[in-house]
Amino acid sequence: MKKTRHLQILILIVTVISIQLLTQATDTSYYLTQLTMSAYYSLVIIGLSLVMGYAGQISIGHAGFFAIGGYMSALLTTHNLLPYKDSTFVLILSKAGLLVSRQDLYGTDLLTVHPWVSCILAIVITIVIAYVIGGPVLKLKGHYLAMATLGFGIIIFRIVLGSSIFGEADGLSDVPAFALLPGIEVSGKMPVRVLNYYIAWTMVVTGMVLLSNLVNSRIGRALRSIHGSEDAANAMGVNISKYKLHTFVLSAVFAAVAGVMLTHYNGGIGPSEASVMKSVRYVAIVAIGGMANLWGALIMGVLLNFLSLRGYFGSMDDAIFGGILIIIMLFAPNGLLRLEILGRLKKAKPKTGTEQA
Amino acid sequence: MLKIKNLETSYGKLKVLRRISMHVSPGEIVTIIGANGAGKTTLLNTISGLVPAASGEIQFSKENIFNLSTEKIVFMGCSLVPEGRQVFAAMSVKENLLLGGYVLHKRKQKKILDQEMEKVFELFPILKEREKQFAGTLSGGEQQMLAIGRSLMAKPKMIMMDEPSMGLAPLIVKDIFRVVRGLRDAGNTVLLVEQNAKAALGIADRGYVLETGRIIVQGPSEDLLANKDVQRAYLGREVE
Amino acid sequence: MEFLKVNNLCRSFGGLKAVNDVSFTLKENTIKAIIGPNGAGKTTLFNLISGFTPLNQGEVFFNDNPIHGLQPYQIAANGISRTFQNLKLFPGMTVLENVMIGRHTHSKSEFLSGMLNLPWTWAEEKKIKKDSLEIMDYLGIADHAGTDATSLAYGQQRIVELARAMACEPKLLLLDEPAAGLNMRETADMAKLITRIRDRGITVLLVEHDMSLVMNISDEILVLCYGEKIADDAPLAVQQNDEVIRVYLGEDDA
Amino acid sequence: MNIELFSQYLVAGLTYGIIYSIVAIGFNIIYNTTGIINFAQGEFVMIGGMTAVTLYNFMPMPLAIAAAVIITMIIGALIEIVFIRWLVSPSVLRMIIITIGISIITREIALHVWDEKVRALPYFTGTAVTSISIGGVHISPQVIWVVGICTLVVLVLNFFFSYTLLGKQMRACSSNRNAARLCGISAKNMVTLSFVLSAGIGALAGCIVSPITYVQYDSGTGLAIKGFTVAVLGGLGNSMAAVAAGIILGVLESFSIWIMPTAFKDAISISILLLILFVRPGGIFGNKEALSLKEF
Repeated sequence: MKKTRHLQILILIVTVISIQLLTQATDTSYYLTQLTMSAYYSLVIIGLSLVMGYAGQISIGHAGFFAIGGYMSALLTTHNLLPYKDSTFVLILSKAGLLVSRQDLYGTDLLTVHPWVSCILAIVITIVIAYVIGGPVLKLKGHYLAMATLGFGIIIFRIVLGSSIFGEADGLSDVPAFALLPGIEVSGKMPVRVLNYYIAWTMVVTGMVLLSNLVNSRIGRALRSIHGSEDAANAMGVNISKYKLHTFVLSAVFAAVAGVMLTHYNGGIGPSEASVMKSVRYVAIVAIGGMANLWGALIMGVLLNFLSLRGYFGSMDDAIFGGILIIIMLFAPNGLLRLEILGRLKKAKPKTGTEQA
Repeated sequence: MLKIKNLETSYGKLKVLRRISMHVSPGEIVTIIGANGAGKTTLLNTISGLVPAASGEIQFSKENIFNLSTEKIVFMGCSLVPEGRQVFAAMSVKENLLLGGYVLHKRKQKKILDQEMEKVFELFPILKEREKQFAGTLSGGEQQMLAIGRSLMAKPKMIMMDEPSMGLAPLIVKDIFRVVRGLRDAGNTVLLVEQNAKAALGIADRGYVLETGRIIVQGPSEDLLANKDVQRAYLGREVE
Repeated sequence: MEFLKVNNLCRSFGGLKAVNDVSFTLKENTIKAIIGPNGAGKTTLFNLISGFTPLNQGEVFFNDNPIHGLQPYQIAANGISRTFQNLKLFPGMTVLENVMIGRHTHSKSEFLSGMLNLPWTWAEEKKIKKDSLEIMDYLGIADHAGTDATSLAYGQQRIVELARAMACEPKLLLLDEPAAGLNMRETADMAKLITRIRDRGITVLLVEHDMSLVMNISDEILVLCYGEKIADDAPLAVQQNDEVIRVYLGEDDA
Repeated sequence: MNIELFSQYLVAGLTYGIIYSIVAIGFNIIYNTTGIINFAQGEFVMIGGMTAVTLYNFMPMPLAIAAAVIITMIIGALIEIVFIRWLVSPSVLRMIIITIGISIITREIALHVWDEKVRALPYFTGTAVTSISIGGVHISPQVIWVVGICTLVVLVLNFFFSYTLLGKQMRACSSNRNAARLCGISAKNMVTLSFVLSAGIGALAGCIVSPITYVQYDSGTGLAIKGFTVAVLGGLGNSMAAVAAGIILGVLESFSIWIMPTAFKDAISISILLLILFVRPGGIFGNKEALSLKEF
């Protein structure tokens, strides 16, 4: 078990590097931009896969967490604090070295929060919101849970769309680059394209290591037991509400981190990132990947996002995701990339699949 | 009336019924007894088409009903009083009976429908009293009577009952069993599934003992009542 | 000190009193059976004790600690483990994994240590596996360790559920109809198994229909009827109790 | 507080509230017979409205509306037959995802058929500025149409479910599907019928409300959420309570404009939804005991 896990991660790393080398060799490095973006979206998806596939809870509001991360970071790093520079609060922040001065596109002086600070704040806020929302929401089941998470997503969407502070329909732009370390900055500028490809994929690899460790641990086993039978898990001493909540918060953090990084990479964020369609898209990809299948979710996440970002689906983008959702749920509710199916094919021994929730 | 040969049913990988063969002749009460989880309910549900069978043969009045839809089987005259009564709780007693007679309604036998309704009220006067009451507000025994009455409304050739005594007070149980016997005396055919083996064998002509999906003993009721294994396992009696 | 003390438990659903003012005690290291006709409230009583159904009224003390009002997982952590009438194994998990869940209350690894795969969790996992295999060996199902639990035969699944409950190292084991759906041989085996479990120092409280099983192994029998206790005595005395004969066993006219 | 303004808000709230109730009743009909929450319910409203607007170019309005309702009913039946009918005991999660998928596809098809333009039927009587004064309150005649037709729909539905054999069959199916089958009732046909009915009701709502609210390819989602909120508020499956709940939500929403920017109007009703789900998932009129018997 452990060996296959290491091998899988190794294959992922090798693939990431070979793709970069391949694009370099074939002079198609413009693909890297979409691959970087897909990597960040995949972070949301593997997090959601944990919630849906392992803990067995649906969330149709994950774009909300992505947006909270992205918008908070964008807001803090673009909101000019110069007019308040004499207020004690701002002074303290500035003394503490949490603020940076820079100039915007038009050469106006800006005093904003340092990206690292904004990133951490964004994540903290996400954790708080996820706890507050997750507590009551996860007590719900079935349709109620789906509608509640959908409702949460719509509220976030309405707030970013309706508030002038979040730029309404235009969203926030002119988000500065995020220097993780001196010389390593998250930004969409041409010269750092390769670097950013690796930053994004390092995060994905890290995420995959963490999550695949988790699902193979005591906690992962407990989560699967909750999915199997909440009553029995409860009787075995598994604190189901706590585990569901922690899983939900963890996946919210994955989404928020992705939001923060992608916002800095793109230099901005718009309300469409918080839309219901985005949440549905994440759910679709997790379903296609096979619910309780991190690797399936990752592969499908990268593939479909890449195709979508490259514009292969044209104006049919949303329709294609909707169509995929229906077809998968009708004919292969366990996903396309189920290892069991592959194993079954190998054995060439047809069995009837049983329904799983 | 009913003839079953090598019937098998499974839920997923779990085989619930294994090679069941049995028959019911017109005008007799046949009972199936067995422990919880032996497959009794599954057997009745399979016959009435609620649960798909895996293999075997089921014939009802000389016609093949294997894996026919429940609706068709009911129309052919094979009725089931389901386990746990399952009356339409938010509908009145009369509406419940009316829906029970849906078969007759569909055949445009409005007159017979009214006659049957009268017969049911004769059989269970209490239902007439509660005609307009919601079925959900009836007591357990009354609900059981309503469930039986609802099945009778279709004027079935054979009526199957799944644990009609479940959860009822001893006195009511006696009433129910009296009704079942009365049905047979009026010329009906009854297939009765019971956990209350003693009472069931008391009124039945023949019986089958089901254990983990298999029929292990069968025969006339008196034989089964005298059978030591049956006594030990189902009649709660120590045999020296 | 009473091992388990149940005082005046009440629970109604709608207007129906499923459990009405039931009190009883359980001595350590004994087997007690709860019997009664269908719908007598046996399973409800079980669910009240194990925390699955909130009670309307009454108290439950385990080793003098109140456990009423606790969540099922807290009660499990207190040393009470249970099985279910309609098998609730975890589908898609192997027999070993099912039993390993039983070790949950005896291990500590949490989200962070799990994600980081810290070295001490390796040892813990190894220990969980070893302990689980030991219990499976004891119950004779170690051979099936790698099989999908829900694909086993019904009787085997019952034993897996038992193993899972045993893996919690309970002081009190609640068995909800352990012989339901078992044939006579399997039932006899189950009876032996339950006595062996008691001999290991685990107290057993069981709900059962099968009289042969109940009479043979229990030290005491509690009889319920329509939610009320009508007898609580040694098996022989219960068998001769007039009221029990009247409402449950039936007149012996032979 | 200005009494006249107050009344105007009240009337506006009432109008929207009644529309929400109609959508909620659509949810309830399908939920009762199948246990499925049809996430594509709002799309029926959109299709109804859009089809009627298109047909109005070729035929008189009553005919256009009737045709639109029938076409939507056929679409409802097709959706059920193609996507739902043949699934054997699907999980709730699977049904949620399938109906979400249907809603997306429907919306995208609508986008390709009708583009992004906002459309509306003309006012049934008078124009946008016509108004009838009742006790000093100016009411658009369309509001009276909405209230009147919706009341009629509720009454007809009530009659249908209480007094016709078909209605009783549907209620039997929702009460206990297997027991209904044991009476010889075809549960599958009842499910199809429930889709047809709720599609028809949704479409009718889309037609009569379009002069006031306009329709667009994506106006279904918003209405669906409101409708669901109302359905939950009234207690899922309880159509009579949905009417009361709808009016409550509509009025609340309408008055929320006083304290909140209009942009947050949706957020208000969704917050109410969340609150209700957290505090009283059985709905304000629902009964707790009944809810505990339902499987969620």
